[in-house]
Amino acid sequence: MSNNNSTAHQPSQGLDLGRLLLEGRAFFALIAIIVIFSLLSPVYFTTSNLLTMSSHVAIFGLLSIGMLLVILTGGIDLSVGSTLGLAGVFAGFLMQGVSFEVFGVVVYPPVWVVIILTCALGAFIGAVNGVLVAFFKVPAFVATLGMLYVARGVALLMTDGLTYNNLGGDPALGNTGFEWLGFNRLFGIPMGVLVLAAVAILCMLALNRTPFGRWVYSTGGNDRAAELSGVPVKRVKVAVYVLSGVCAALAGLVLSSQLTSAGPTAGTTYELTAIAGVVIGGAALTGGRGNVRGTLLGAFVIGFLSDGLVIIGVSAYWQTVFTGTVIVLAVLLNSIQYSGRKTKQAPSPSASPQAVTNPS
Amino acid sequence: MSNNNSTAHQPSQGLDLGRLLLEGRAFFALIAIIVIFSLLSPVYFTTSNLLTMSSHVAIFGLLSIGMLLVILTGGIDLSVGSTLGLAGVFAGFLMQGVSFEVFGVVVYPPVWVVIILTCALGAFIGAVNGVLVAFFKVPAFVATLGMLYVARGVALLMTDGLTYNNLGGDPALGNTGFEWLGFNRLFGIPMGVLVLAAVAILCMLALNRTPFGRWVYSTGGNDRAAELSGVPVKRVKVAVYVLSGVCAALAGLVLSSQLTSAGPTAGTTYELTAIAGVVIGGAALTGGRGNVRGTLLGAFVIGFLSDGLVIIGVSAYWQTVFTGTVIVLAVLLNSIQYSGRKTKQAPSPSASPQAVTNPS
Amino acid sequence: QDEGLISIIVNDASNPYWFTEGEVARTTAEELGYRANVSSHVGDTNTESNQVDTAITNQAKAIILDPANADGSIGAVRRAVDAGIPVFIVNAEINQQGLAKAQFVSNNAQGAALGAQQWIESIGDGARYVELKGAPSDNNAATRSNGYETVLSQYPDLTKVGEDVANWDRTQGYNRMQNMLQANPDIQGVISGNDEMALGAIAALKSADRLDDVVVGGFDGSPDAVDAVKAGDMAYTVLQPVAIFAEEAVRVADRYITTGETGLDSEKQLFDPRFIE
Amino acid sequence: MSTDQSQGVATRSCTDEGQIGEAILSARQIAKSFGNVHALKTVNFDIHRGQVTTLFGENGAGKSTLMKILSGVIQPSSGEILLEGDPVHFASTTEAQHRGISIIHQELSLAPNLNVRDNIFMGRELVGAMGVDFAEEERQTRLLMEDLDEPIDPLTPVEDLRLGQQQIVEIARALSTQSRILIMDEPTSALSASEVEVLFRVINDLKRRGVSIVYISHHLEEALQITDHAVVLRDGSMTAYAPRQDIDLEWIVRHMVGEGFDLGSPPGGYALGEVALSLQQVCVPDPTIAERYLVDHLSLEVRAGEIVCIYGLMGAGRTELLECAAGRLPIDGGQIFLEGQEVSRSSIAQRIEQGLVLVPEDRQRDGLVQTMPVGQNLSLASIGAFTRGLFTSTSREAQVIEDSIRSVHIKTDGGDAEIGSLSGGNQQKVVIGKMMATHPKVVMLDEPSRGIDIGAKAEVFKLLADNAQRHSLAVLYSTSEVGECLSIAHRVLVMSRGRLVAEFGADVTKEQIMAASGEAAAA
Ligand SMILES: Nc1ncnc2c1ncn2[C@@H]1O[C@H](COP(=O)(O)OP(=O)(O)OP(=O)(O)O)[C@@H](O)[C@H]1O
Ligand SMILES: Nc1ncnc2c1ncn2[C@@H]1O[C@H](COP(=O)(O)OP(=O)(O)OP(=O)(O)O)[C@@H](O)[C@H]1O
Ligand SMILES: [Mg+2]
Ligand SMILES: [Mg+2]
Repeated sequence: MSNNNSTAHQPSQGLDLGRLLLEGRAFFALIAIIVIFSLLSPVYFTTSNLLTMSSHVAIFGLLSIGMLLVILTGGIDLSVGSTLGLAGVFAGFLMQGVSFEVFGVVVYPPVWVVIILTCALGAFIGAVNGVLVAFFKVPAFVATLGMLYVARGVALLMTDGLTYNNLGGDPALGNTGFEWLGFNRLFGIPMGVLVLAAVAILCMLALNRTPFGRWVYSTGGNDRAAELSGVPVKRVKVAVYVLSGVCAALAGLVLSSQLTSAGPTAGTTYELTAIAGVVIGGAALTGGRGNVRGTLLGAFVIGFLSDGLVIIGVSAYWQTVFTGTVIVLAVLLNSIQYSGRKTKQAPSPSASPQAVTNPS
Repeated sequence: MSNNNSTAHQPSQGLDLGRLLLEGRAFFALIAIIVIFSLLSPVYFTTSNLLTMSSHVAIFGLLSIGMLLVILTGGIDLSVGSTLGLAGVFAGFLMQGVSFEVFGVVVYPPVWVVIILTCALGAFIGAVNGVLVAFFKVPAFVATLGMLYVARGVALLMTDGLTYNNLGGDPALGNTGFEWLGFNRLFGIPMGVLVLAAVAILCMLALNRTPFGRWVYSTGGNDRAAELSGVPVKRVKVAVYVLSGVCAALAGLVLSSQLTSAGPTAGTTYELTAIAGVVIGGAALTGGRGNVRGTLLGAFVIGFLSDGLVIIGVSAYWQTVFTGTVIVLAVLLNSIQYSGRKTKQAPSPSASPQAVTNPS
Repeated sequence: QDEGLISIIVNDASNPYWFTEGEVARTTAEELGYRANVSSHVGDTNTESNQVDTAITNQAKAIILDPANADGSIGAVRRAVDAGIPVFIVNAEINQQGLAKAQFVSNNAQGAALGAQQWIESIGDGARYVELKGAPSDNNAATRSNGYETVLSQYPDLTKVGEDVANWDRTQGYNRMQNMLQANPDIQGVISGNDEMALGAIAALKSADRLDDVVVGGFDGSPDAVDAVKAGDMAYTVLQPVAIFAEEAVRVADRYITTGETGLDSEKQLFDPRFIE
Repeated sequence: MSTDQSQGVATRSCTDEGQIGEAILSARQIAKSFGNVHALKTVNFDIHRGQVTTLFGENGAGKSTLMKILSGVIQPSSGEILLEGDPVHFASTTEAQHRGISIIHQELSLAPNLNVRDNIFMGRELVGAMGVDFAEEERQTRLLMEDLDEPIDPLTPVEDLRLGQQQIVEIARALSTQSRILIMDEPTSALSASEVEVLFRVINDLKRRGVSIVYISHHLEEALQITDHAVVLRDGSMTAYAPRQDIDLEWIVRHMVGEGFDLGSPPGGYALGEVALSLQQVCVPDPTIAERYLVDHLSLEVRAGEIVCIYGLMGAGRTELLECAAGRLPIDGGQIFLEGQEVSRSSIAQRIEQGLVLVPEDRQRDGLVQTMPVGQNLSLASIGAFTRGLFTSTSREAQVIEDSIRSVHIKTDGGDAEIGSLSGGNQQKVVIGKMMATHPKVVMLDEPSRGIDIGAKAEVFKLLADNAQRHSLAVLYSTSEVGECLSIAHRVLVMSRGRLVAEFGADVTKEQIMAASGEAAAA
């Protein structure tokens, strides 16, 4: 609950260093990582490397931000990894041209159409999750766990397990420019990073400056109270899963554009990394606490760590060990740091569960 | 939350058909699966096949039961898959003989020692999880997620990624009989299944007949209340993670004994399957609801389904899709079936977790 | 006519190489009048052993198995053999003779050696390079890496400045390559344990547009790689005669089922890889 | 009796009690602070052997904190506890229990997933040869339930019980520990008058058996019935002590709030407006029992500027009625009109939009968002008011918050304060303020006074009366305390088993109401 303060002051949020420090752990963890690796390797702290690492982070960052929205409402979305994979494959499928037997024609949608359709697919997957959770009261963990398998299976079925290559498109068909997302740079900044930045800023605005944001936080904090205050709780829940789906689809697009190929197994187990990012970023899995800045920090911590380990040539095995340790430490650090509040927060658990289960 | 009734009446539990039906879904799902596949394939419903499938279920069953204990207290254990792998490798390591440079001797512990030491390792891993969760207030999801990576990494480091084979041991060294667990049969029943049965019965007794069982359920139901009424909540939490770790270690032993080899990547993503089993079995991820019988049913549903799909030769991809769908349907079925109580249960997802994963 | 079932178990059908393996085996089996049933264990020995069990349950006439692990798969094979089902190993070997009726393995070591030589021809005998390795749990990863090593170590001016595990996977190949490019911008070559990782590396080099001055070598000869070689992105790839030995395995299995004889001189049949450049 | 004299009384209690030695458990110079909140400032407090010591005080006075310290839930920052003269230290509730001290917590502490029996023996399982001795536990549970004559089956899951019944279980658990000292922190907040009668009978039995009891309640008259010694706490320090004979209601109130008070009277001097809220033949079915209505073809009307009170026993169906009117529960039959427009089918949000709001019964569960600060809680229902286009305006929101904090007199250090740092009364005001901020035409309050002190109660009622008078707001509130019916209500409706059984004007007497509600019979 590091974000007590930051969430509490949502509206008055900004690049306020004081509060940034309050967010604590994620921030310090990142600094520590950058310093350590810069000492260990001269190339680590170079613009080009920072940019490369950022473009790796972009993928997880997008997933994490979507995940944050879901977690803020007290849910969880295990299907983002599979959605990423399916989205990539779907895009690849469209780039190869869609043939309508009936008319015997093959349609090659232009890239922007592909992008829109893919995001729509992500939204659809999210909507299914959301409806299961909000209307059929299926626990989020289960609903999205099921979707994790289904989406992955569908992706495999679509390509029969194979990978779509050369998504470059063909000038003759007017569907070129797909690799744009992955290769282009604006002011030397990779597109993926820009996409992440854009999404992050939009979410920040949405969470801090719009009624929707307030609805999300209140739904996560106490959905019954929110409902009685006129918050459309069910629709909010569906919305966050939809957004998470769209973010995953975007990540899928960026990734397959970077690889100029789309494989059905892409993104396996990314959901765990995404969740780790959100949690390191100080969000509470119980909902209602957390913010975009923290989540971004979390995503960068993980990304910069794993890339750093590769750069200084640590064995793949040690990489796994370190990642795990850092995840725990980052969160541990916080819970110690704030253990002073224990007493004060002790009552709340007792209050809520008891409260909610009182009938009448 | 189907188990409202059954958990509420834990003690008076028994082979009471009425309540068995109340458990509903998992039970019916299993029947449905058996019937359907028996119709599709003549070999499906044969003793030999049922036994084979059961011995496959044994692995997941063991993980699921450990997971159930953790979930009953409102936690979750993502590290069981990695623990399974590490346990197997550790056993393999011991079977290869431990050499003490200092004395220049190589010790070949007998099998029973190996088994005990391996279980101890599992217990240790669980203890670390438990302490992080209970004393340092690290959210269970995060603590065990970290452990997932660490344990896997250690396993890979121990074997340098390679696999220990011919764990058969050597009569000369008096450490034979390891494959016993995997190959032997008692009254024609595979050892793995018997181990599962034993563990299941022990857990059933522990949960329904001992104070410890009461403590587990009350901790999951409202840990603050439990603490105030003198339940040693923290120790209970540590205990369940330890038990989960031991179950995972046992699973690892059975598995590596079945394969007469131990690979460091064994058990990857098994945690999800284990959780799915528990959830299908009617346990609530918010804690306090669920029982061993349901969990076993859940494990069998998943195992019999996936084996059945292989037997009738459904493509691996469709298998994934089906698994996902069944998970959701099984739970959906329930939440519809009980939607009468919606009003009363709606809040619990949102609030109860607070009681359990509340950091700080 | 129904000659019975042949169970085909491959590693990972979502990898073009193993996909071809499975498909060829199935088509061959079907044209020989068998029912075929392809499943993939994705390198997990437990999944593999479950699939062997199901094959036993299905009273398969034979099992065509691409083992998940040279050691880890022995238990499963033994179980099948005990159940009286002939097992025919393809692609990778198992470290135990006399269990399987025959092992049709592509000669990974030799393939690696060939690859390494080809790689040197295209890059010259003095260069700084990095290596991408496959999943450690799969002993082909080690075999190939050693194969490279034996050849390349003979050229003192070749310096390996980095190596990393990318688990046969394209995305990881991409990320790892980008990182290693950062660590050593001046490399002239990449030698990869399989095509997927190589293709990932190529994507990374493209985005850093270094592809022109870096030589990338693959392994497996998967269709994607062949295209890449044609396009000039990849220097070469070592074609594993997967189609050939997959078919051969099924035909031998058929012979064994009908005549009770494999008609082979030795259990292990090595298939020599060739290039595509 | 004047304040300074009673202060004199107070001082005597601090000094002499110890020497007289009839105190079984006494707190000496106890202080407790949570961070910068000084909940208790050097309090001396004695529990008299075999008698009932009643603790009065406003919300946030520190009553629960003191009790938690005496029962080992929390440890004091300073000061000592004497058990029969010798100092003791309780590290946990279990230790306190071993020394014969047990407590009924203010906020229910039951495990909803377990049945009554398991809750009562939670942490104290009776272990026999075959593990836990369920038969014995069940037998004892039945006995307890008979004592409290509450026909609850020991095997029913607690979550299926009404709030009131849950509180009974809580009480039963405390009784089952056979303690010498029993602390009851607002045990009756959800009990019906008849259930309270039973509890008092039990308390008297306990006294006879020499058990010493501490009793805390905001129902002053009720408390006076059983108290032997009265102690008044006021923001963290003891302001007065006196034995039963020389205290009365007025005395207590004076020491609690410092000045006299009254719950107000029906605002007058203006003409009631049109019918604002009108319910026609409203029905709500029972979720559990088919063919049974919690609200049974009920019709009522409230006019603009009118204040109507619904009195009823626990379980009369008031909550269901109000929640149905607010749109939380689906309406099963009948219609709801707001200023002539039918709203029966519109969503909660739409009803709020049109000016029909509900202040729920259980503020923890339905009123407050614990993760949000006071300010955001206050503005939650009126986000639209400070949204321009897509975005919310921080300054406008600050204004809205500012206004409601002032208009409902919330004691807080600004909108950024944590909700948890407010005392019960102020939390309730936050919930009310949130709804008032939407400028409603009709406000419904379900037990607005539950668990808040008499001062806060008075303020709340005054607030309602003013709004009715000035903004001709229509007010409909439910209560379980007869006293509150006789305060600001123009009309009193009595509800029982989902129906309206009687209607009175402002001139009604307690007796009439009790008689109508069938409570007199029960009592
Ligand atoms: N969880 C429940 N299960 C079964 N019946 C219930 C439940 N909750 C309430 N009831 C029944 O519904 C009716 C209304 O209960 P409720 O407590 O809401 O009435 P009420 O008038 O609001 O009482 P109060 O507001 O004082 O708690 C009663 O008959 C009660 O027995
Ligand atoms: N855990 C806590 N953390 C911080 N402040 C607390 C905590 N518990 C109580 N307080 C504060 O201590 C003061 C006394 O609280 P307490 O609950 O004892 O009051 P009370 O007399 O019981 O009020 P009520 O009549 O509403 O129960 C209040 O200001 C409250 O906000
Ligand atoms: Mg209190
Ligand atoms: Mg009510």
